Amino acid sequence: MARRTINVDVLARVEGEGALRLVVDGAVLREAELRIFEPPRFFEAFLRGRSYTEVPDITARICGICPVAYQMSAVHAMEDALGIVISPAVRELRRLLYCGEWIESHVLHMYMLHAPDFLGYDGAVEMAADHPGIVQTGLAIKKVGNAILKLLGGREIHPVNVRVGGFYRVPAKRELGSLRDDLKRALEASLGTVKLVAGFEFPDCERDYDLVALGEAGEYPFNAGRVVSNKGLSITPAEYDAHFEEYHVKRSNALHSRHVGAGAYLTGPLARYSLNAALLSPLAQQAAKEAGLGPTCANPFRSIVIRAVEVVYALDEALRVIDAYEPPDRPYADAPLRAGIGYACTEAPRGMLYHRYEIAEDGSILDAKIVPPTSQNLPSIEDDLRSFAPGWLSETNDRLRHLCEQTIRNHDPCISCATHFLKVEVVRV
Amino acid sequence: MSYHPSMIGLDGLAALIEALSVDGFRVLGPTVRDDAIVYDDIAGVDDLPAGWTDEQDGGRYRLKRRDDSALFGYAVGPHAWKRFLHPPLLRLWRAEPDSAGMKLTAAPEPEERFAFLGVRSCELHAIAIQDKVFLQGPYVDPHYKARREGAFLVAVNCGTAGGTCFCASMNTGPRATAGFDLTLTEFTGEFLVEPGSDAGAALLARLPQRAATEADIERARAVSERTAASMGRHMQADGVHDLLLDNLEHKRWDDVAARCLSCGNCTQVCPTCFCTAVSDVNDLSGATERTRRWDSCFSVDFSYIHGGSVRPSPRSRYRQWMTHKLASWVDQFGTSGCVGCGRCITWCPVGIDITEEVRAIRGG
Amino acid sequence: MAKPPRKPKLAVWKFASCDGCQLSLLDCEDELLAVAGAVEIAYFPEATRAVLKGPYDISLVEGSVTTQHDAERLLEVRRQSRRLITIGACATAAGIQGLRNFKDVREFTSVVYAHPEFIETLETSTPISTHVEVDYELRGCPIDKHQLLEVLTAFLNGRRPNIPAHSVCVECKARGTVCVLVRGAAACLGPVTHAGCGAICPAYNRGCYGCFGPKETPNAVSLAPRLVDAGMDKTGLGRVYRTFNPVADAFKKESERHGT
Amino acid sequence: MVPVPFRIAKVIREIPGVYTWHLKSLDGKPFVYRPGQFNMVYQFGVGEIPVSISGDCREPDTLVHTIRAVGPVTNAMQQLRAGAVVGIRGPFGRPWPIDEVVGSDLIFVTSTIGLAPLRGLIHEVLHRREDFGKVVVCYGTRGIDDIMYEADLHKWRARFDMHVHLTVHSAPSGYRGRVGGVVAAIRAAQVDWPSAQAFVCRSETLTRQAVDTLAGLGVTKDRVWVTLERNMQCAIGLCGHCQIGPTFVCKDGPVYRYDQIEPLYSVREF
Ligand SMILES: Cc1cc2nc3c(=O)[nH]c(=O)nc-3n(C[C@H](O)[C@H](O)[C@H](O)COP(=O)(O)OP(=O)(O)OC[C@H]3O[C@@H](n4cnc5c(N)ncnc54)[C@H](O)[C@@H]3O)c2cc1C
Ligand code: SF4
Ligand code: SF4
Ligand code: SF4
Repeated sequence: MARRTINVDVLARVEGEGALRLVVDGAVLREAELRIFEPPRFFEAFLRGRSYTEVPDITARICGICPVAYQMSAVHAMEDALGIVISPAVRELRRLLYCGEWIESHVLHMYMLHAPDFLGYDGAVEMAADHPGIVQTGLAIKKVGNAILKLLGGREIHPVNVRVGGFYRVPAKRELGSLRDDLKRALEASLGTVKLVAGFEFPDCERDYDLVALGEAGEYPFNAGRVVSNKGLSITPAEYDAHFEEYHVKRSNALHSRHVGAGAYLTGPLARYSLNAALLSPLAQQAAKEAGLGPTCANPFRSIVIRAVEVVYALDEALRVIDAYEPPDRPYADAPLRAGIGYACTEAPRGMLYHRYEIAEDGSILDAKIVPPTSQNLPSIEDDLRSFAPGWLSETNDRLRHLCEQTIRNHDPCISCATHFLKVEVVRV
Repeated sequence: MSYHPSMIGLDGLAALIEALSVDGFRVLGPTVRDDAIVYDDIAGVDDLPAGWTDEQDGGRYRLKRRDDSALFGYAVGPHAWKRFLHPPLLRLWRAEPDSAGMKLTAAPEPEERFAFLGVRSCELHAIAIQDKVFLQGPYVDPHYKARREGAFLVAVNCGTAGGTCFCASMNTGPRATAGFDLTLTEFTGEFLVEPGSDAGAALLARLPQRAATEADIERARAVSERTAASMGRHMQADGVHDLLLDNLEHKRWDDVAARCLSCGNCTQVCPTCFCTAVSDVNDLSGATERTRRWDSCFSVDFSYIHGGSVRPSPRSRYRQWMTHKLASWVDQFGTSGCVGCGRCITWCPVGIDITEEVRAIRGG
Repeated sequence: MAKPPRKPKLAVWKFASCDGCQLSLLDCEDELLAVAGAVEIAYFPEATRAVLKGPYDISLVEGSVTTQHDAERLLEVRRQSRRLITIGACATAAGIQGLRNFKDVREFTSVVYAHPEFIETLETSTPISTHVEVDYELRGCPIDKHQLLEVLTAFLNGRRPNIPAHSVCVECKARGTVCVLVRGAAACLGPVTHAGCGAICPAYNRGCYGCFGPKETPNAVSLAPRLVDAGMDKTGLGRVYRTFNPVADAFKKESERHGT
Repeated sequence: MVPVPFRIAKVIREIPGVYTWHLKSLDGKPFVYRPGQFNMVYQFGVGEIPVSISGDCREPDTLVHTIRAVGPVTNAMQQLRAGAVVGIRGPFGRPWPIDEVVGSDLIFVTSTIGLAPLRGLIHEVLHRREDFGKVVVCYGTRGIDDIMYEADLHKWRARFDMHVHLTVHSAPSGYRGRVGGVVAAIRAAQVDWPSAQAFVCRSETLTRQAVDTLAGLGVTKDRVWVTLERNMQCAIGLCGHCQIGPTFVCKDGPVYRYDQIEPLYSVREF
């Protein structure tokens, strides 16, 4: 077979702009390079000198798909730095807000971005022509996730209600209650989603990942826990920098991240699930079982099933929070300003999101470090390509290209997030 | 016909709210929300702002505790009753393409009837002014009419004047004289109730009460007198019509334009401002819906005609607002457009004060 | 009304941005399929792999220009587009990444990247209108999805979009919110900020932070002392106007007035 | 108030960018109005704008509007063909004061599209021709391609009982008609100035110029009638947009006696 170069100039159905370059020499894969050409936006640099109060609003703008994740990591890091203890009600409301984001983001990914791969369409709109019911169900569940974000956050994208210490305004019990019926309906529908995606055909591709997620929190992780791995890691977020490092690859606007001494690692649904499956609600566990998921999962193509299970969980959890909700006396907690360093990891839909801030005495930011899940996952995504693509080299260019795209989409990479990040592309030489 | 005043207690007030809702009214009244006294649905006496008062000044409003538990011991807040009679957003009609070309369906009017509890004298005058605008000209606004008809008004004579009130100088208060079904004057734990309509008298007859004495009536009069004497602001209103129209190029307009944000807050809080804009929104199925929303003469598009706005400068827009309120309104509707409620002063973010602006123009 | 013979082609383009504005289109859960029915989605990588060749009837452009490559790509987008509509603060006023315009980008690069020499970027983040002619600018960080639908239907129907340029206060009052500035709860940019969001922030008990950019005839100078009364200091004033719409004229001037 | 659907029966292209519609109500009801009144004309899905009624009020089965394409709505309307349906609300506003001018000489002063609001009045005057003295129309346009209602003008010029002074600002050489401004055409009119009544329909600045010319000839301002234009949304005095001081152009106007409106006219941005 001749040398082939396959370029996917613009990776579709991922958030942000990247490209893939595969260089195939006869039956050998020479190169598998994911290039992120999303231009850099320098968040860490211009956060310097801003007030700590502005950080949740500013970092939200790193990503329109998971702004809540940025707000959550930011406020927890600030609270860590300032010694602010949030009330249990605020903790619960933050879980609820995150549920909204997981639902919205996972459903967007499953139905609009990922399912078309399995069902053989270019996109959800094309898919809707043949399967209107599927797309409508997806949109209906997604809408409920957005309804949580809108009620609690003020709007779906870049919510305005999150502040260090809690919220600007907390909802009345009655307001939250208004979501209940829609959540119940969506929960019902989400069980159908699990069945639907569990029925897709998955290539038999397992890898021995170094899976990293929050864990040991006594709850399926959103905002709390230690950083743990399936290889025995267990550290606090404050120790993150000692165990993980970012490095810069040529021609990439995205930084990559590696586990010191161990190399590539993976965060996200696969990791979250494999490390915390027992903490899912009974209903979600049941759904996982029926979908054929074991206690752990190492096939990235099956991540869509885990997302579906996590949506069941998020809807279930949202209902639990709403039913138990009592408004706190104060919408937020505060503490006197002091200089300090704060760390936080929270679980964005795509994986773990690390923030570290150094704050001066007057509350201005001296230094910021943000490591988004996609940066952490990039090396593993490239490794996926390197280990799976050789088995597909007999496929046509189109099919190969599509399979590779799908391999990338498995991880729902968010290139917008990752830039403070790189470039991607594919070639057959 | 003349009606007889009575005295009721808190139980009587509770019975009043109860009776109104039994009669099918949606009872709206003052309640505390977001650190202010706003008008909203009232289920009972407990929803009323017991023991609260407000401090008001240009661009400033603060809720404060009183040292008693008066229910109506504050002046008017950010909301005016117009938000119910003349809602900020109203669907008018929907047009859909059909075989004949298009089918138009008017949006239905609500069937609920309002009962307003705690309407101040200035507000009664404001409602009367909007009645003139919407009901008594050559054209009637059916939307206002549907909401206004059958509304039951329970007035309260103010026992406290706010820091920005000047109803006394506009002859619109503080004592309610007309346009209500019932009026209350609050003493501690007790109210003098005076009917102003047959419906009011009939409702009063259903409440636990005792006959009012001369002394009660005298006490109520004293409340109003005390309030009148403590007005936070004064407007020298005589001749203001000619004063403004003769001074359309006064330099004060430039001065106020430098401060004015042209944000439109004054027009939105004013209980008499009535301007609206319509907008058509089509959905992708081809249907169009027309809505009407409060507009403001402070926006550039308000006076847009082909080629540009008639009033592009904030100066001309402020001048339009004030001369309309205090002067051309008189020509249009036979009454001033200002009832001295002070809202435009309090709720102007930069505290521009209509009484002060008049004083400045008068001053030379 | 006669139906156009073919469906207009819609393209969605991305420059430096967070994707939030284009996501607004996918967030139109109730209307998305109707939109897809009314237009041909010809280029929208976030939603579909399918790519139709230009020219496009309507192009929605998100993001600001921060690289030479993007500046060139934008010229091509303009050539291919009958109507070009910018969506959001990045495309309209440089966005948060426009903060680089006031700093040394090389220094920025070295803060974020180990190998600044790998990064190709321009010194500035610039709005789309700096580079090409724009037919309509939709405000917001992010845009409001109802406004996006309004702009799309307006262009499809050949009418003027109904997007008022007055203050956020007008929406705030319609919503029945008690003014946070006057009641002393927060410093609020509502009086100088362009409406469109529905006055969300005051309804959530905080001041508007200006994400829709300046309104028509804004008077930030007069508002400034009131923001100070409400607790903002001079550097805070400088910063608040230099956030999501840093190069919008009135905001830029006001921020500079406070010495930032 | 909900618009009533009317069907466009005929479209006449008057001059480039100006078109006249003949409209029929879908339910066949006659449309009763008086010259000088206007309608709110609504194009489905596009917008609603005020437009004067330009037809003959004695033919209430046909509603006539002449529209100049200047912006989004009027441009979209220009695309409509016979058979399309538009919405009509109206008639609104005060008509020309025809009964008040009985017995006088009448002079009409207007240019280009300004003839549209006057056309119905001229028709009515001709129907009641014996009620009036001399009738003179002074009509100016930029060039010979801007002359509207040519058929009407032709008929009017043929009548012995009225004078039409048509003047164009510039014309190709060989043009046999009058060339020059409207002011000169007014001066050329032969009416009894001390008692004549004038109807002026031009832009606000040009109106002032015409009024001054008429005043110089002896037509006092209480005998000059004008129409005004302001933003209108409800057209029934409830939305506030069309105010000029005390007056609502939609219900107190659009026709005004000049002496009554002059003080408002002269204030900048009022
Ligand atoms: C009483 C009256 C009679 C008129 N008679 C005629 C006539 O016979 N023939 C004719 O060609 N024109 C007439 N006009 C002018 C006509 O209404 C405007 O040219 C038209 O509104 C322009 O709309 P547009 O969208 O095409 O353009 P633009 O001027 O760009 O207008 C944009 C938008 O602004 C608004 N707008 C602009 N002007 C007005 C206005 N005056 N009132 C309300 N909204 C406005 C509309 O919403 C319009 O869609 C009349 C105006 C008035 C007030
Ligand atoms: S102008 Fe001001 S004081 Fe007068 S009624 Fe309106 S809001 Fe009240
Ligand atoms: S809260 Fe802000 S937006 Fe609302 S009225 Fe007050 S100043 Fe305006
Ligand atoms: S209130 Fe201001 S900051 Fe908040 S969403 Fe609206 S425009 Fe943006």
